Amino acid sequence: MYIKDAPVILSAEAITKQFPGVLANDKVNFDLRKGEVHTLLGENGAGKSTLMNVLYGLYKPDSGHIHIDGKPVTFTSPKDAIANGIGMVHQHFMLIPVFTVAENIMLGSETTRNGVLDIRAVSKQVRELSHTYGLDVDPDALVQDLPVGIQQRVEIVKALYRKANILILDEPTAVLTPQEADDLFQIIRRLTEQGVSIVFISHKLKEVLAISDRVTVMRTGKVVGTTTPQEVNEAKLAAMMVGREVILKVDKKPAKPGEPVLSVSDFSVMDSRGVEVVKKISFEVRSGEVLGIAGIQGNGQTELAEALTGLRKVHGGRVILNDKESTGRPPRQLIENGLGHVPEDRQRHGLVLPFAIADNMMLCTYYQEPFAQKGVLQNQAIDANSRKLIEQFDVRTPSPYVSAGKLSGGNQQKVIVARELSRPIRLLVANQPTRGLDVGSIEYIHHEIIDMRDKGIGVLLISAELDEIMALSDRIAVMFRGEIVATLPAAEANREQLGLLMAGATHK
Amino acid sequence: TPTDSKPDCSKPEVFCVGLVTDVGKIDDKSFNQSTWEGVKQAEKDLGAKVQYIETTDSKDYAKNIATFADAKYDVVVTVGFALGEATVAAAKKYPDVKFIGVDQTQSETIPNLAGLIFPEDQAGFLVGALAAQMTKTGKVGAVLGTDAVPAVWRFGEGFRAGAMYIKPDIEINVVYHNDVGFDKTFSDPEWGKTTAIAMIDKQVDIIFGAGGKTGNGALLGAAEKGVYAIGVDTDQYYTVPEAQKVLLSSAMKQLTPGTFDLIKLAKEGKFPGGNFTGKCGYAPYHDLDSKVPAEVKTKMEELQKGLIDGSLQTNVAPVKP
Amino acid sequence: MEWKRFGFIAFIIVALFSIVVLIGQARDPIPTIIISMAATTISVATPLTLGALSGVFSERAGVVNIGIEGMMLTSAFFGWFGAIYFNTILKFEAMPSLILGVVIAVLAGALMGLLHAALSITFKVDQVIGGTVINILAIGITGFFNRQLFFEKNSIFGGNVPHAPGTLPSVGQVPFLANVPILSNLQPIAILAIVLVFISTFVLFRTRWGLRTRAVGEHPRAADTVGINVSFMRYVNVIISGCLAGLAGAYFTLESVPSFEPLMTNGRGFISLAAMIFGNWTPLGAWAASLVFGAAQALQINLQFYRELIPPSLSLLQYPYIVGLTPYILTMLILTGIIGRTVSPAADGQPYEK
Amino acid sequence: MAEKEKTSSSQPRISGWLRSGLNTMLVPALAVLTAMIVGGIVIALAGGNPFAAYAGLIEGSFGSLNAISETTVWATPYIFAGLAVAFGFKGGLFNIGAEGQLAFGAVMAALVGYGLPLMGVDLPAVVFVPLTVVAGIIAGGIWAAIPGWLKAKFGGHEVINTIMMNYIALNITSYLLNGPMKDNNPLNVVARTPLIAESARISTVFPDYRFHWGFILALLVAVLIWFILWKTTLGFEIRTVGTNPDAARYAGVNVSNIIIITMVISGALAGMAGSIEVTALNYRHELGFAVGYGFDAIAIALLGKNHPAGVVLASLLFGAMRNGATRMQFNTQIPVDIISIIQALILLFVAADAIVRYIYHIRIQQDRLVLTRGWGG
Ligand SMILES: Nc1ncnc2c1ncn2[C@@H]1O[C@H](COP(=O)(O)OP(=O)(O)OP(=O)(O)O)[C@@H](O)[C@H]1O
Ligand SMILES: Nc1ncnc2c1ncn2[C@@H]1O[C@H](COP(=O)(O)OP(=O)(O)OP(=O)(O)O)[C@@H](O)[C@H]1O
Ligand SMILES: [Mg+2]
Ligand SMILES: [Mg+2]
Repeated sequence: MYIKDAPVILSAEAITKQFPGVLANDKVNFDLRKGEVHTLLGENGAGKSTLMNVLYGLYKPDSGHIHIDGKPVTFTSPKDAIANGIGMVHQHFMLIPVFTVAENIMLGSETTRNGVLDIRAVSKQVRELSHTYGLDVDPDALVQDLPVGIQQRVEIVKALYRKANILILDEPTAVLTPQEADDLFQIIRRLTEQGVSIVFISHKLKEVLAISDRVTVMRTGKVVGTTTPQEVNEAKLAAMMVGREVILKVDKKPAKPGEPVLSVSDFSVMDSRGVEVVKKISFEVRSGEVLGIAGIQGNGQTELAEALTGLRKVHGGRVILNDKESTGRPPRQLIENGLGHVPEDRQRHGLVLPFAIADNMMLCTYYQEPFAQKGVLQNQAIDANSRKLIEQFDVRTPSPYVSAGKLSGGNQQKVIVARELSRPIRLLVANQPTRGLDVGSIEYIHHEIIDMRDKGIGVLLISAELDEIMALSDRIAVMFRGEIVATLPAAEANREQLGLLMAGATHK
Repeated sequence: TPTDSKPDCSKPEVFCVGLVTDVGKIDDKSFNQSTWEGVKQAEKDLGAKVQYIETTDSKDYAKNIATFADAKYDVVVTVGFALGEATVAAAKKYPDVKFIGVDQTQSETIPNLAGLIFPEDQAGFLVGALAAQMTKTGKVGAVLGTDAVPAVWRFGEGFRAGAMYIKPDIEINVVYHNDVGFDKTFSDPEWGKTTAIAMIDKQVDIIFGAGGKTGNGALLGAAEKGVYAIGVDTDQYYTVPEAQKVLLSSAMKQLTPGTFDLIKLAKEGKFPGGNFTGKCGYAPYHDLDSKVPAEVKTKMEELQKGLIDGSLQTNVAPVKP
Repeated sequence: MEWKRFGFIAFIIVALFSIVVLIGQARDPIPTIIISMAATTISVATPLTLGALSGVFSERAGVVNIGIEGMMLTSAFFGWFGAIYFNTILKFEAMPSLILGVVIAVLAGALMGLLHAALSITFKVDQVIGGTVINILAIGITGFFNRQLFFEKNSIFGGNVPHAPGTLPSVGQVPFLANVPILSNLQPIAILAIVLVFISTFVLFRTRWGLRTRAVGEHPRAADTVGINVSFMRYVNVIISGCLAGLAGAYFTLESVPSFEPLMTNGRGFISLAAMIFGNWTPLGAWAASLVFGAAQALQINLQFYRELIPPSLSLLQYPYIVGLTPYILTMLILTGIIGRTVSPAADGQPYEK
Repeated sequence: MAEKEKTSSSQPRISGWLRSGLNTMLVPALAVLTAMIVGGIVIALAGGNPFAAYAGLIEGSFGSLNAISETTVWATPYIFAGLAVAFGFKGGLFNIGAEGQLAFGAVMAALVGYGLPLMGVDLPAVVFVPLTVVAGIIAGGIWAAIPGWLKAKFGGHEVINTIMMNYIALNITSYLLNGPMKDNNPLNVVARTPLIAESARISTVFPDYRFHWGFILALLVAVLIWFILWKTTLGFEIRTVGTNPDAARYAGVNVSNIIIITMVISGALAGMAGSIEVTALNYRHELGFAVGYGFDAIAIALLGKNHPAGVVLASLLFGAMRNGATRMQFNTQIPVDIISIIQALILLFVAADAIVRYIYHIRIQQDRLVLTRGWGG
């Protein structure tokens, strides 16, 4: 390929970045050639985003150098990076919802006429860019009204508007439907044809192999190596990432489903803006089985989980939990009916970070015996409970009186799981239970979930990770645009088929 | 004033005068300050050692008075009707100390306590009569502090009575500033001015402003609109120079001389117990002297004489009923 | 623009005026009543408008400013002090002294703004606490210096209360405007306040500065990633906020009445914040809301004139204490969102951490 | 690992508790010191003698038994009002309305205290005193419940609403004390209520000092508040809502109810400040009393780190400063406003503790106080 000989336009040498307690980048070397797609791969926390933030001027590296076109540069703010032709699309979009597309695009590089913002000139330029690169966006639309796929285009146009010839895309496909992802790849190809160089970050090995010219793998802050798709396959890449053979297969016996513990019929939920995002869905979870809900983020899963657990208003339909009418009941009543809930956002819902672990371990049952008697907290029982759970669930902490905020993400998640599973529950709603966790913690939590299932608890598993869904579920329901488009036994499901369903292809 | 040489007030040759305010401040450019100036005059003319304490909370009344009495001050001046009860109690507790209670009417006579009081209704009556004679539109107005303060009430209702005495069908706008916290009613010049201007917009052509800074604000409003103004307490020709060109007169209540006179009597050993009535009256016309017709001047003198000798009554209740 | 909100505001103002007209017409001609009410409304609204604009700039940039009250008070004092100092010590003419006084008031406001900015941006103090610090500090500082400078014998003024150089003259002094009813009463800061409403609208919604200001108030991280210096934007806007509060302070001592009183701002800073929220963080809305509060005060003053004319069925209106509750109750109703929801800038009140 | 931890857990906990207590108090103590130094500089700049001023302050607040007694008299309402604000903070609510709640509580306590005998109700002190105090508690609670309800129901921000409630309380109090509730003794000209019945009064502890049982009660209430906050499920709920309302909802706590309950208890404490002033000290309510307690209470709560013990200490400090101000002014004629400046500086240095940490090179990091979450709505 011609790329091999293309000139290096960006190179980072021996970049080191230390965070309190974490060496996020350890003498990292990275280079980018003109017109190539160079993928950065690595586990969570490997240091990819940190490296990109350094290249974009958001973080100042502790040591190391950056060269653009062979000339050394120092970035003190993104402004410098932008001036050097670098654009970045962040994993969480950096768009202002109440601004229009044009306003978002010009922000920071405004065009003015006699001191007045020249929206018309910007709109014109946006249309031209859209035309050149096939990025269709309406400059006058409000960003908050746009779907994520289009928002991402706005981000790309934003970078191109600043004349970026180096584009960093941090996990751009995580929030996209497969169709939107395909569109993105089209765009990436067109961009590289025009001479734009791209740094691409993704956890999805298949697309990495499809789109990349080169792949650099990072592990715990260091570069493990650089390769090309021609030299490797998925398994090899995974091994490079983790440093060992990866077996993400979960060992489990066949399920022995019993009576339904949760039945949901014609269930509808609105999102915060009043749009119906769960549309009259019906399903059942039986004791002793795991029902997995697969789907691309933003198809109503979050709202479904919140409504089922009493955190969001139910718009219509009916819920029976453990044989009791539970539609729209407050969390307290659902908890008492036997609901366990591992929430999607552990720091927002699951924990009170400044509180001690011991307190967090009884967060839902603080008012019940033995933790309280006649409204007075019983410290001994609280202490004993936390010590028991810390040991049982292997929470790594020096003491039960350390505040939960001081724990690592994995251990925080263990605190929640321990708390929820230690109660007499009949149904566990687990929403993204392993998001952001390391492999060891994932293995542990998967094991616990299967264990609960085998003890006769019904599990509703919601996850954006197809692998997790396939590994744990006994049945899989696919959600698309607020509806369950298919429910199939896990044994019959395969990735391709699920992927198609998640993207909106109708079943059979 | 530095404290280096603290006077020993217990010595007979050292004459000490202390002043305690109610919630007000010594620099209020009005009530408290006028009294304090009387004390300062005693410092100058009588060689008194003077000192003040500003009360920040009513629970300190007794303590603050006692601070002076315990230090063997010869005279303690307590300013404001709110200190009345605490002053009576202190007078009984410290018979050797002379107390002057400004604006405090005494119901019983305690030999070492003199209540310095003023017939504000008479002053108000006089300027009310003046206003009624000078108005061209037949509309006069008074912008006042809160009617919860008896002195203000007497000024305001005296004004009303005086105007009615001259012209029974006259339109009188009397507005008390009641709508804010008590401590604000005398220090809201902006409200005073706004209210005065609102009156003037309705053809009121003489404004009586009575109530500390609030009243001063009214005088300024009148000055701005070019209508006649009447001040209060002192001759405001000197305290609100911006209003000189429109200031017709002031309803005077002579706090500084009243306070000084009582201190002087105490020094001379002629201290009167009970109520001591200070002087009230109306101030000269100053710049507007030529605008006041001779018959009006005559009438004013006549009225003042009548009020002093008792042949003329204002019929104003001493406090708001 | 939000026509519903403006319609509602217009309705309240008309309603408040109507009450007075209905009661007062027995004595005064209707145009007289309306002109008088309008004049009161505008003059009461002036410091509120400026205070609300002050809030708009700070909060559009993401910094809650409940210190406006204290900023106003501080500026009212130092502006007044400045004017007297130039006039009596440096022997400037009255007019230049007053203008310099306004400048000093604005500078004092800017300094208070700087303090608030430092507390909330650099030290990341909870912004409401920071504002409270400013409010309490202002009471202490103004009370203390008022005493030291204007009362104590050893001060520069020698303990004699110096005469203030008067107030800023009204437009009525300009010959051909003298007879225009409401206009002739207007003074420079009142006019400036209205002009600033339009300038602020222009700056916030039409210029680069405004776009960036709103960006750091909505999503500071996004602004950061396009190279905007979030701290700088916030600092400058909070200082602008201080300047506007300073101008409001100047209104009290240099335009309204030539004197300073402890606590003379008397809660107007807080009412300004309510006006800002009522006006949905826009300058025009804040102005309209300030006029509502001005009309409420005009109602209260006028009802006292017409106390005898109030029909027995409305006897509650005879109590100034009760009528005086109008602005406060209105504010609380507004905050419930009864009058249409207001949306604060998304990052308002949150320190930005990289 | 668990084994090792168990053996060493009990002992280090006590010294750890002590050390954390000292650490907690370190910054506030240095903040007070710094504020005093800056205040002293201001005094000196204004031509006064800071040493004489502070000597007067100390003499006036602790120089004699009577001075100490007066300091407790001053500290009593501060403890209640400080607890009120601290309690709100614990529940994530900023109650600037203690001033209005206090005034309203005082008015209602006075009404019960003088009104019942007028209606012919004759109660023994054991019943009447608690009844009068409780009247103030209820009044303060109701006054705070309104902004609490507006917050829980509509998201109306409690800062603005409690300020508005202050003004409303002031207007209503002015109306009542000048009108229906005015002491109509012909000699009275002051806007105040009649005296409350003898049997509604809380007595002093020693005959010749104003040191009264209300102070002891304040200490007991501080202990009670500590118990509620840290030892009961209600306290757990309040702290959870105050720290992370989303997690509280997840845990099954009724967040709206807790917001209202927190405000009611906070207001009740402020109301109690008012009713104790009426029953134990003034025996009536008078207009113009209790100006500025609300703001002082905020400073006290923050200085006391929102902990009841800290609030008691901070109240004694503030009470001493206010009480000693008379002697300071008597000795030096320095304006009492300097006390307000020092208090504001204390608040400044406590809130912006980074300044103090910087000045004194303190490294121990403490969790930042985050109280406000925008304007809601
Ligand atoms: N601002 C920060 N402060 C402290 N630690 C940080 C900060 N940002 C990142 N880290 C830590 O640095 C390490 C690298 O994080 P980074 O975000 O670069 O990982 P990543 O490779 O992008 O992971 P992911 O796949 O989850 O996006 C992690 O351990 C993370 O916890
Ligand atoms: N100040 C911090 N202290 C400790 N951990 C942090 C801090 N900031 C971020 N982290 C952790 O670092 C990890 C990565 O943070 P980062 O902000 O880079 O997010 P990200 O998911 O990688 O986003 P992006 O990929 O868009 O940059 C997260 O797990 C986060 O919890
Ligand atoms: Mg990342
Ligand atoms: Mg990440």
